[in-house]
Amino acid sequence: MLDKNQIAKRIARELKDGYYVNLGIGIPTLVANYIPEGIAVTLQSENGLLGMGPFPTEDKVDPDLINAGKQTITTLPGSAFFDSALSFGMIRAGKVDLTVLGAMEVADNGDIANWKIPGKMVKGMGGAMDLVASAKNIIVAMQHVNKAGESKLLKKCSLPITGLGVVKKVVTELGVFDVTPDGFKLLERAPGVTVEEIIAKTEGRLVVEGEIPEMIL
Amino acid sequence: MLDKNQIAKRIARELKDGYYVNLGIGIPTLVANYIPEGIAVTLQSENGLLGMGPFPTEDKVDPDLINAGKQTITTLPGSAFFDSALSFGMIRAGKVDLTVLGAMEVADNGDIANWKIPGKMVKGMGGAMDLVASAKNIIVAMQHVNKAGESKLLKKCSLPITGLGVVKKVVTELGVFDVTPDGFKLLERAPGVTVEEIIAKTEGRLVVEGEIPEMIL
Amino acid sequence: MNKVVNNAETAIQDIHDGATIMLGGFGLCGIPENCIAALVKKGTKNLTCISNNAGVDDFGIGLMLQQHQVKKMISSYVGENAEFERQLLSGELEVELIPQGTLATRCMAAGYGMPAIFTPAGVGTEVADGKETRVFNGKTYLLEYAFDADFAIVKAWKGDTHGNLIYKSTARNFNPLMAMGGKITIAEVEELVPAGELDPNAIHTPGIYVHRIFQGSNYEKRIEQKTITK
Amino acid sequence: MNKVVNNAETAIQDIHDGATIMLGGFGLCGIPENCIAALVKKGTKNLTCISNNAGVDDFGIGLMLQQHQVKKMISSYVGENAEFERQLLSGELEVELIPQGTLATRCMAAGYGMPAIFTPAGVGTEVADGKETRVFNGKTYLLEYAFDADFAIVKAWKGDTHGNLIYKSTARNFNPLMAMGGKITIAEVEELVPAGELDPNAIHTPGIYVHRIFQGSNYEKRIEQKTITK
Repeated sequence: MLDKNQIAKRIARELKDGYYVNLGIGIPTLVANYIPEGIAVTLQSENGLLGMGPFPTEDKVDPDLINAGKQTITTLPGSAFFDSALSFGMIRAGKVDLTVLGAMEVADNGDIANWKIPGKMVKGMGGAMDLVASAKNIIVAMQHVNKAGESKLLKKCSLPITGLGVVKKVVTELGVFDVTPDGFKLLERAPGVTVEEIIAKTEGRLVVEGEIPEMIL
Repeated sequence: MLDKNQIAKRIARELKDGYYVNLGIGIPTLVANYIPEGIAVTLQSENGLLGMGPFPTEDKVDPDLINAGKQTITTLPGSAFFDSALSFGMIRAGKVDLTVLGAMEVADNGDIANWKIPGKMVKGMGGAMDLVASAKNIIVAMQHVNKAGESKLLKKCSLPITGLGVVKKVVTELGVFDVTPDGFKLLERAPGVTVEEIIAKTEGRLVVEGEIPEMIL
Repeated sequence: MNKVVNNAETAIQDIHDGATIMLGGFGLCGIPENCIAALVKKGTKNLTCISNNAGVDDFGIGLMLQQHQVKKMISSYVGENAEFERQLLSGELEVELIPQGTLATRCMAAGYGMPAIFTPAGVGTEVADGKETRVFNGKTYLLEYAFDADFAIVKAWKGDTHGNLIYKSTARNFNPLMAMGGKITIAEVEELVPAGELDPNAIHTPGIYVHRIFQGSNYEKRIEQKTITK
Repeated sequence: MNKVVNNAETAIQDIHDGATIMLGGFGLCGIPENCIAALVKKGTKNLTCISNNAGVDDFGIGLMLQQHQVKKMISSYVGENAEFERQLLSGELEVELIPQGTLATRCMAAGYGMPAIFTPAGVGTEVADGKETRVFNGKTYLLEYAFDADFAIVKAWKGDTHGNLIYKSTARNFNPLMAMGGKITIAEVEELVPAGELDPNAIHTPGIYVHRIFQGSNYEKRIEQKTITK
């Protein structure tokens, strides 16, 4: 089983040199800590920055420089600022190569639910609906099951939808899955996790073909 | 009868303090020379400049600084550059207070034709169609009759249309006309011009009510 | 032409009860602090506020919520605000949630004189309920309308007496879009300079979009999540 | 990530016969002189060129017309070019004339991922022939589609190795819109600097839109109408 950092580390292996990447709040943010050697990736923050750097040191904190999670950050050489319309414009135009998001539920057809739980206070979708509807490559980072032990990889989302048929890949503490026309295709098992456990914890259609390799982190 | 400069001077009296103004090529350009004392007007050039200044002195000529007529120009304190989409965006959004254009024909319902003569080489509409469709206040500066002596203030344009029902006012060498639901309403005669001459030279519906004052330049 | 006003009170004096206003900022970053304070002082009521967020309990639009000045919020994300939640649950406050990119683009559309835009955001979700959809090149889009706001209130870093504005870093966010989108646009700036002092190449909002401008004071610039590298 | 190429020849080497390319510039102001020269040298044929103007006989896109490389021009104004006129009248060259603001906005729409936009320009004229119209708030608009260009070739003043661009004065014009609008965007700049040397607040085109960049040379910057104050 992977911890959150290992999920992030596994996702980081999907990065390619020159990628522009948008990382959501939560586990996705951790991906930035595991960018492989020799690969240059530019992080986009949808509030208006390309080239997001690490958190500032105490003396460099600037209230005018935050990320989409409202955290204080820094720029890097080659950064550029822009307004929110251009930010979502570049996302909509497919210029962002990869988007990593958290989710409450993913369906085996790529539907995603990650913004609203009926009965709970609704805070809003922020940029999630724009991102999922527009990004050309979306990887979801999430826990395989919820606190009640129920699968979050479903035949059909039970929560209000954020976007339809948009997720390309899912990485959980149990494994890596491509979203295919036949459902979730198991690509890799997390170290120590059996195919049987994954089958047991996946409610949506699951494709298991041949030997499933254990993930190398 | 007015000469070109007098037509421009008369139109300049329509300017109000704080106006943003787009001046077309030809007589409209001359309006800039007659901005009344005490009135500050900002000229917009649709290739991407607010605050167009006069032609440069020889040593200040800059090939990167031209107006929509491709003439070398200068900036003024408070000028701003922008791209062509924002330029037409501000025009479309009604932020430009007054547009002055030349025309080949104007109809008594405000239709304008100023971009194409069948049988002649067509150079294109440039920004004319955007300007006439978007501007909230359009004054046409033109000769009252063509070289053959035929009226250019018509019941219906004979040339291909640039925009429908958009002209608010026309200033010619003979007079000043508002475009009203009843046709061209004569507001002022040029010095020495009689109402009879204007009637004779206007093919479109003409409204002449009461005493028509002679223009004060 | 005189766009310069003395202070926030003068700038907002004709914002009337029931007005629809755009307010720039993302979270508490780049918000028009001075104008918000003046609106709280003036006590204008029944406002419809278009703003990406609704502030926090004791800062930003949260201050207006405390005074029950807001009838409706049009936002993309409204967390971090207990009073907001209370008013929403009690039915006192109406909220329309809009995807962030849609919110930004509907402001921009107003500034570009475009009556509506197409976006894929929200297709297949409850955001699409009752909205027109259209397929282009095999992809479905929603038709979303330009906002129609009586006023826009924005915060810039530098401005000049012609109303030209420059924003700083990510405090830009929604500000230039709202500056374009309002029928009357009010800009508060940290530094107001005479026309001619800003580089005409570096202007973010051309002055034609700005009707009133003043130099603000006492900016608190509160940070929501101070994250540091040790 | 390496966007920097040595010269125009390398930058344009995969522009193929029959390609659709956007070319920045207004008149001869801000045109990609180096890339045009390289295209002439390469002899690429049957090009569809989206450009506000078509150059003059011996400069700008006029040089490509001389070599019969252009199948179709999509422009708003094409005067000042005798060879252009000859090819048009002989039927060798196809021309689509588009209102200038529509041209600009269709480039921008591509860069913003908006499949189509609404504009009032051309309503009631021959430009509207065969186009869908729609009334919003009592005003009629045309539906105009985003351009779909294989390449965009733009000229900027300064650029950095990440592809960020800054334009100078009115040489900005269509360049940032086309930089956004091309599937592959090639930027030639007067001065190429290392990442970090440009002010991130002052970038006009964020590097994400730019795929290749090089420092051009020998800019002629021809003036079409030199007008001076004595």
